Parts: sequence; structure tokens; C-alpha cells
Amino acid sequence: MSEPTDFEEFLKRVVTIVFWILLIVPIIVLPLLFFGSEILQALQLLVNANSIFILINKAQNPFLAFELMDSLGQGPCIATATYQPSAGCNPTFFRIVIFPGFTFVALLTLWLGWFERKLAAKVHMRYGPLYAGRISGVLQPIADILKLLGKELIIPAKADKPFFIAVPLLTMGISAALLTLIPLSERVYVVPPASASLGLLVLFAVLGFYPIIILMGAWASSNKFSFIGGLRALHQLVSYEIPWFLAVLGVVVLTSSLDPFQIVRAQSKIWFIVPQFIAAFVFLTATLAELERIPFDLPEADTEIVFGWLTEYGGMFWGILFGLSPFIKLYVFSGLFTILFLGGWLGPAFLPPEIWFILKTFVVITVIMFSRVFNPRIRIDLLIRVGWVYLILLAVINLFIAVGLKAFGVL
Amino acid sequence: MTSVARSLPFPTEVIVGDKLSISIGPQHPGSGHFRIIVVLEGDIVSEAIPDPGYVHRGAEKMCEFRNFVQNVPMLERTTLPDANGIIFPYILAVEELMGIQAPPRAQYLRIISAELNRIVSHLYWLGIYGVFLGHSTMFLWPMGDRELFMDLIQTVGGTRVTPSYIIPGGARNDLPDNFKDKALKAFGYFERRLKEYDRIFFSNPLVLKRSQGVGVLKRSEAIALGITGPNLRGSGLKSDTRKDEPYSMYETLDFDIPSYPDGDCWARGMVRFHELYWSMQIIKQAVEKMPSGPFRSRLPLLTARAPAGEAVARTEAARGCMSYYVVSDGTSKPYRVRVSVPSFRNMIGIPYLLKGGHLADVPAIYWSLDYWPVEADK
Amino acid sequence: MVAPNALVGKVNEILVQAIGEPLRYLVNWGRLYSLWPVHVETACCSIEFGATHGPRFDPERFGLLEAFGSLRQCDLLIVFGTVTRKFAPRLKMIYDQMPEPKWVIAMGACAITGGLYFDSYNVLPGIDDLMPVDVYIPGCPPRPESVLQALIMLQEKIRKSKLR
Amino acid sequence: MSTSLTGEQGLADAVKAAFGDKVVGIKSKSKRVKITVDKDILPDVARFIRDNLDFDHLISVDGTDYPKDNTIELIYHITSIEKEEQRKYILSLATKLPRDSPVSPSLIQVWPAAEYHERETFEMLGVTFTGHPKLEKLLLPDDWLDIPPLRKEFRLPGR
Repeated sequence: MSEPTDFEEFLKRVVTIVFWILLIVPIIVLPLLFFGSEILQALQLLVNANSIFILINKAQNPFLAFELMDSLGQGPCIATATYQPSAGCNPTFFRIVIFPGFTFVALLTLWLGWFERKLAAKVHMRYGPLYAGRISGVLQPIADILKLLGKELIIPAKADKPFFIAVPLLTMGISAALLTLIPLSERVYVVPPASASLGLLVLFAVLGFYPIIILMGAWASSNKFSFIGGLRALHQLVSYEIPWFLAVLGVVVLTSSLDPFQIVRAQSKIWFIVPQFIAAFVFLTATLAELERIPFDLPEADTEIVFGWLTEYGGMFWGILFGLSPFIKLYVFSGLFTILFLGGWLGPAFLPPEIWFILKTFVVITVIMFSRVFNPRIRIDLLIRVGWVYLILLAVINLFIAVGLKAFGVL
Repeated sequence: MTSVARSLPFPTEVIVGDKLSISIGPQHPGSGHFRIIVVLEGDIVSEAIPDPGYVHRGAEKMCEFRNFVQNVPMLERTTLPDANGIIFPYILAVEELMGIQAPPRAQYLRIISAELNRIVSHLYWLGIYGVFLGHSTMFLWPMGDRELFMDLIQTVGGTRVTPSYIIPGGARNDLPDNFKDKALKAFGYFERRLKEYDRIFFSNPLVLKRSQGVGVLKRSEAIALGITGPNLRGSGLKSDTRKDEPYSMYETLDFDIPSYPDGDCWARGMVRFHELYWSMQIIKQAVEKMPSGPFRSRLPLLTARAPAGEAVARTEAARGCMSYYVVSDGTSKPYRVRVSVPSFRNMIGIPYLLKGGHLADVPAIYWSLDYWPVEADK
Repeated sequence: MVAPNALVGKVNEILVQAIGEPLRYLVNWGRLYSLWPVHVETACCSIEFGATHGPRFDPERFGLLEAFGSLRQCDLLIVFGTVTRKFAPRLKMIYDQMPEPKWVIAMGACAITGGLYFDSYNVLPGIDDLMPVDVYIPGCPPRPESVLQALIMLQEKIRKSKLR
Repeated sequence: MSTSLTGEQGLADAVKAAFGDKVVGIKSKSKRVKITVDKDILPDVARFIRDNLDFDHLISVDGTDYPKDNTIELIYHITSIEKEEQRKYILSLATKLPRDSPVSPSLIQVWPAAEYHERETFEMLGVTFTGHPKLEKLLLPDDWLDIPPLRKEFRLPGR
């Protein structure tokens, strides 16, 4: 190793500056450009005491949020004002940030963390979190978040600083981007039906960033265990994306559409889990691998490589990378399974469709969580073999079934 | 004192050649108080160097400064999961030197306490083996059921892990009256649980994938390397000190030695799994056959002297053949105590078996040998 | 420089009183229910810590997770017993690598004074000069109940501690 | 060639017959045989014991320091696994080394299991084994500069 020359030093600085610009523009500047006016308007409405007063008056209604969205223009309140296009305010901001976007899912996932611990504890014949928050530890995730916020953020001396910091931010951005493509129902969505005709394709495209970001974090940590974990994650995510796409392709063939709304509408007669049960199995298995959950948690296999690519991340960085982002991903993938195979928000009319969607997603999440308590971790060579041989084979067989069903006009 | 800590050297990284070498331990979720320096070529381990000594407390030297009886509590702390098993041969050797004979009831009491500790030790092994493979339920179930046997040990010896129950001349106290009912109740429950363990862990297809054909130790290699205990029996050899050289009253009891010919991690695990069952059978028989009478010949004095001489004694502890070589020079303190522990003998298997395996198999192979670093370091 | 306005100082004091105390309570509340231990085993007391993690004692009730992977995410260092001369520099290194705020529990007689191995040539008489210790658990080895009691004592200590 | 054995005396006689006067002393009691030999013929006796008497399973390597006789006694404890009727015996193969320069041939070629036992004896008693591939510190800390701790003149602090 020789000392870096002045030119190398200069190049390094230029690259760093370009990197920060590239990072800050999509995360901060672009949202401000697009939603700046909406944010200002929302703030103005927030300070309007009259609107809050009306909101409180309506609080007795249990389906307040849905009703407000359904019956637009009943008066100047926050929800209607931010939602109603005619009021001069674009509803996109509200949909992305609050409901059914980031805040709603973040709160849901916070609670999912508690639920998973309690579920595992039940199988293990113990209590799980119990004392934080009096009632069987429901505030346990809040305590964890508060603690993580107060932790010292250590950036290793030999780490590549900009990349090291960028990875949690980018992961959060991508999780939020994935969320936008999961509609809760025909009326509660982030991306409206008119522009969702290529919804699944965009979802897959966004998902393709994950391996690169993970490898970036692993490399920037400059730790041997991180490096091995990053390579494992790269192998695993890339090999399981293919059977995953192929499984979805069966549904796409049956409905001739990439639009989640169209796919759900096509399941009004029969849920696709019946004709496409192989695809559902392949999709669920690949989902486990994509989520890095046991039995496929090789990138963070703690007894082998400490914490894999997350070894050097602590504090809130870790909170985002291991707490928030995987649970948002879990919600997205379970929601996608619901849309593709379980008929989305379709269900008897005694419950609103949004509730049906959340219930079904919740069932899928429980199934995914249960795989954790009954299975050991598998080895990387077995993992790659399962992905490239068995799952792809099953997915192709399923594709033929789908084409056959379509050709003979059964569905 | 402060200067001792200040003068300690800063630990340096071990680099072997130009290959990627990682230290598994001493702070690592996949190791105990022990370090394995693993040299990697891709995902394949090309060399593994064990680095013990993080818990070396000099028990052998300290034995020379303590009386024969004072050594009992000190030596049993080298293997807390198997405290009665590790102290058993020391007592046999000291009794041989002193010329004491334990009464028959004490012989059975020793068998009961040693077998209870074997169950506890194997359950601890099973729990850690489960979590090393990433199976969280298999950590918590054995740890929960282990408490039942902990209660039994507490009933017999008074404390959870350090009973000092076996002493020169017999056992420290008699069995309480309620022991038999309590033990039979626990065994009845645990025999049902063993089936569930088999269903969730030993028959789990992913566990089979992870453990079958991994870390294969052939029969001839096992003998040459001096491997002992369940690891030896996992390589197809039916060798157990309880049958080879019956001590105490093991010759009066009817039990089987489980043995599997495969020699892989799964076989070693299954041997221990079956030993759980057979240990319970041994305790049941011992409780039935135990004669009434004194439970110790006489309480040994703290300054009891042993005539000059030497003795070698061995028993089957949970991890394998445990032997002591005790030399006495006629005083009340031993002249030399050599503690030959099964973990130290099995350590040679770690570099041998890890070589050529995957990185992911390192914790599985390491713990399938049931290597307890505190015991090996002494 | 302008001399500090007395009024501003008063407002500041009121604000500290109004916000500081609830904030301290909130942050400490989060910390005390979310203590994640380092997975480092120094000696034989680790077996009783393993038993503490079993279903009968279940420290996850108090927010103590199962033995955890990386040092960067841990808050609590429990020293299980004997620290030898070979292990002591590594233990110091482990403590230095953990992010603030962090706490140390010395478990067992060996970690406090050297215990049974007081005359050994390779054992440190306690860990006091390696790192500051918050709670000592006597016993050889301590029972799991004592470990839980030490945990509750540490929680009380955090609850009353100043905001860091 | 396997000798027919009748108990402890048979084992002792077999060794005596093969090596004659070079065997310094033989002690035997119930199930235990101790053979003391000169250190020059240690590998030959070890090979004879392994091949002809089927003692193939090394239990441990011990060393004891005797400052009075100015010797260090090195003992290999061996048992048999392949021959089931011989499993109950423990054969101790001993040799006496001078205390100021204890050098002994390594028996790692005869019993590969001796590798770590001999390393431990090296650092605990200062016995050098010629032919051992890696004679380094095993259990003691890296900065250990004192005399080997199991020598009798090494005193514990406070004792």
C-alpha cells in the first residue's frame, strides 16, 4: 500500500461530493419540489383550529377515516382538505406519508415486532415481553425504538463513511417506494388505478435495488463478517428473485395484466390460490428467502458470521436496517401474496374491503412468522440448489398450467 | 493488581498466509470461551486452528495446594453441566489411594447423581446445538425441560449445579423420601417429550440436510485420534467405560449403549438423544435395586492422609471417558493430580473435521463434538 | 457579546423543568426495558445464564433478548465468572467496542474477587480495574433468580439515573 | 502377530520378553500396568504396544516433577478399543527425563492423539518433544515468561 497522491485525494473528494448530491437530490430535493406546496397547505390547515374541532366532533364514528374519504366535501377538516383534489390540494402527499402509506405501515410493523416475539414465546412455552407497558408488553417495540434513538452511532474508523451512512437511508427510501404499489382497496391506494397498469413491473424493478444496497453496506463496513454476509445476501436475493418473478408470471398470464387492481378484480369468481397453488408455494418460499427469514436467514446467520452484513451497524442505523425495513418488506410481500393469490380485498360485505385486506395480509404474515420457530437455518449451497433447480422447475411447470388454463378457456 | 491488567498485551489479529482468515471466538455467537481461527477459500474451510486457554485457571497446580477433600468442589467447577460426572473418577482414585470402600447404597447414590447430571448435560448440549443450527425452539424446549432434572439434582444434592455430592467414602447425604415419586413423574413426562423432540428436530428434513454427511469421523480415525464418549459411539464403536470397566454398581444394571455407524453430526446427536432415554432407565433401576444401609463409610477428615502411591481411575462422564491420575507422597495434599478431560481429547477432532467443510458447518461440527472449553482448559 | 437576558434565563429554566424531567423519564424508560446482552462467555457461570434464558425464568419478560449477535447493538455486558490473563485484554476490547450508553454486570464470585481461584496464577482478582461495574451478583455460580434480581436492580438504577 | 494375554501379568511379560533389560521397571495391579522404559526405546516400545498388544487409544500424557530425584516422569496412558476383552486395562508407559534438559521423542507418529497432550506437557512442564510438528503455547497466555507452572519450584501467589 502506498500513500495516496494529491490527484487521488482530489478524485476521492469529487466522488464523495457527487455521491452526496446524488443521494440528497432524490431523498430531499425532489420531494420538496413535488410536494412543497402541499406540505405548506397541510401545515396551514393544521393550525386552523376550526378543522380540528370538527374532527373531534366526528370522533364517535368508528370508520371515521373511511367515511371522510368516501364523503368528500362535508366541511373543512384535515382529512378532506388534504385529500380533496378540488380543494386545490393534491391528495398524493397524504396518501404517501400517512395513510395507507408510510406512517400507517410503520406503526403496523412496530406492533408486528411485538406480535412476532409473543408468537415465538407461545411456541417456546414462555411469556415473551411482559412488563413494558403493563398489558403483556405491548409497548416493548416503543421501548426498543426509544433506546435505539438514544444510542451512540459508531462509524468504524476504516469504514467508507458516505456509503456506510447512505445504506440505511436508501433502504428506508426503497421500503417506502415498495409500499406505494400495494393498494388497500379500490378506494384506498397510493398509486391510483389509472396509473397502476404496470404496477407489478415497477415493484420488481424497485426490488432489484436491494442486493446492490446490501453489498454496498457490506463493503463499506470493511469487516470480514460483513463482507461474507454481503456476498451471501447477493447470492441469495438474486437467485430467489427469478423463481419469484416466474411464480407471479402465472397469475399475469391468467389475468393478462400487470395491474394489481385488475388482478384482484379477476379473482371475483375464484381465488388464484386454487388453480395456481404451485405458484403460491413457490412465491411463499421465495418470499421467505427475499425477507432473509429463518430458514433462509443466511446473510445475518449469527452463529456463523456474527450479524452478517449488519455487523458494524448499531443504534438507529440498525433500527432502520433490521427493525423497520424488513418489517415493511414483510408487509409488502404479504400484501402482494394477498393480492395475487387470496383475492385481495374481496370478501363478504359485512366488513369494509380494507379490513378484509388487512386481515388476509395478517394471516400470511403469521404463516411466514411461524416458519421461524420450526426450522433451522440452511446452508448456502443447499439454498442455491433449492432456488435454481427445484423452485425454478416448479415455477415453469406452473407457468405451463397457467397457459393451459388460459388456452382452454377455463379461467 | 491494577498493574496486572495494564500490563496485558493488546490482542493481535491472526493472519494465515494471504487467505481470508476469520476468528470465530472468543466473542462470537457461534463459539464459547474458545477461538477457532478459520482460514477460508471461498465458502470452504481450508484450515482451522483451535486456540484454547481463555479459561485456563490452573486447576492441576491448585490441586497440589489443597487437601484431598478440598479439591472436590474446586475440580467440579471445571465442568458445571456435568459436576457429578467429572468428580466421580477423582473420588475413585482417592479412595483407591486411601484404601476406603464406599458402602453399596452409596454406590447406587453415585450412579443416580451421575446419570442425572448426564441428562442435564446432554439437554444443555441439545439446546445449544439447536440454536447453533438456528432452531430457536430447540434451544428453549430442552432448557425448559432441563429444569425438571435440575430440580431432581437439587432434591438429591442440595444445589443446582455444584452439589459436591460424591465424596471420598460415599455420598454426602441420603436420598430424600419423595425422590422416587418425583423422579418417576418427571421421567414419564420427559419420555413423552422425547417423541416431540424427535418430530420437531431430529426428523426435521432441514436438520437432516444440515447434519447428515457433515463432519464425518470414520471408525479408524476416531480410534487413532483418541476421540471419546458419544463422539466415539457415533462412529460405530460400542465403547463405554460403564460396560468396558464397570465401576460402582453398573454391572448390576441392565442398559444398552447406543451406537450409530455413520460418524456424522446427526449420528453423534442421536447417540446423545438415546442416552437421555437410557440414563432414565438406569436411574429407575438404581432406585429399585438400592439396598438400605449407610450411605457413607465415614466422613473424611479435612486432613486425611493418603499413603504414598499413585492411582489411575476413569469413569464415563457425559462427554466421554473422564480419567484422573493422582500421585500421593504420604501427606494430606496430593503430590500431583492430572485431570484428563474428554473435551481436551475431543479437541483434536475440531481442526480435523472442520477442514474441507463449509463455513456454515463450523458451528454444527464444533458443537456436535460437545466441546466444553472450560473443561478442556482446566 | 451581549449579556444574557435574565428573562431568557428564567424561560430556559422553566423549559428545562417542564421538558427535561419527562424526557429523562421517557428515555430511561426505553432503555430499562430494552437491555440487550452481549454474547460473551468468560467461564462456567455462562451455564446458569443459559438456564436463565430458559422458559422457566424467561428474561425476555424484562426486555432482555436472547444472546445477541454483534457488539454494536448491545447495551449490557454480563461477565460470567473467571477472567483469565489471556481473556482480560479481549474483554476490555469488547467493552470499548460497545456503543454508549452501556452497563456491566459482574456475575459470580470470580468476576468480583477471583473467588475460588484467588490463588491461581492465571486469574484476575475481579474485573474492577478493567471496566466500571454496575451490579455485582454474588454466588458460585449465582442461581438464575439472582440474575433476574440483578436485572431488576439494574433497571431501578437506570430509572433513577441522569440523562446521558 | 498378536500375543495371547492372560491378565495384567501377561501384558507385562510380553513387554519384558520383547525388550529385555531395557525395561527399567514394571508395576501392575488390578487392571493397571505401568511400564517404565528408557527414553531411547520409547518409540519402539510404543509401536510394539500399539501393533502387537493392540493398545491403540491414548487417554492422556502426564508429566510429574520430582525435584528430589532430579527427574521428570513422563507417562502415556493408553487403553484398547478394538480388542473388547482388553478395554478394561489401562497401560501406563513411563519414562524418566533429566530435570535440567527434559527432551523426549514425540509419539505423535504412533498415536496421533498425542498432539495436544504433548503440547500441554511442553508448556506446563517444559518437556521438549523432538519431532512434534507444532510445539507452541496452548493454554497459557501469549505473554507468559515465567517458568512452566507445573514445576515444583513454581509457587502460587499467596501460598
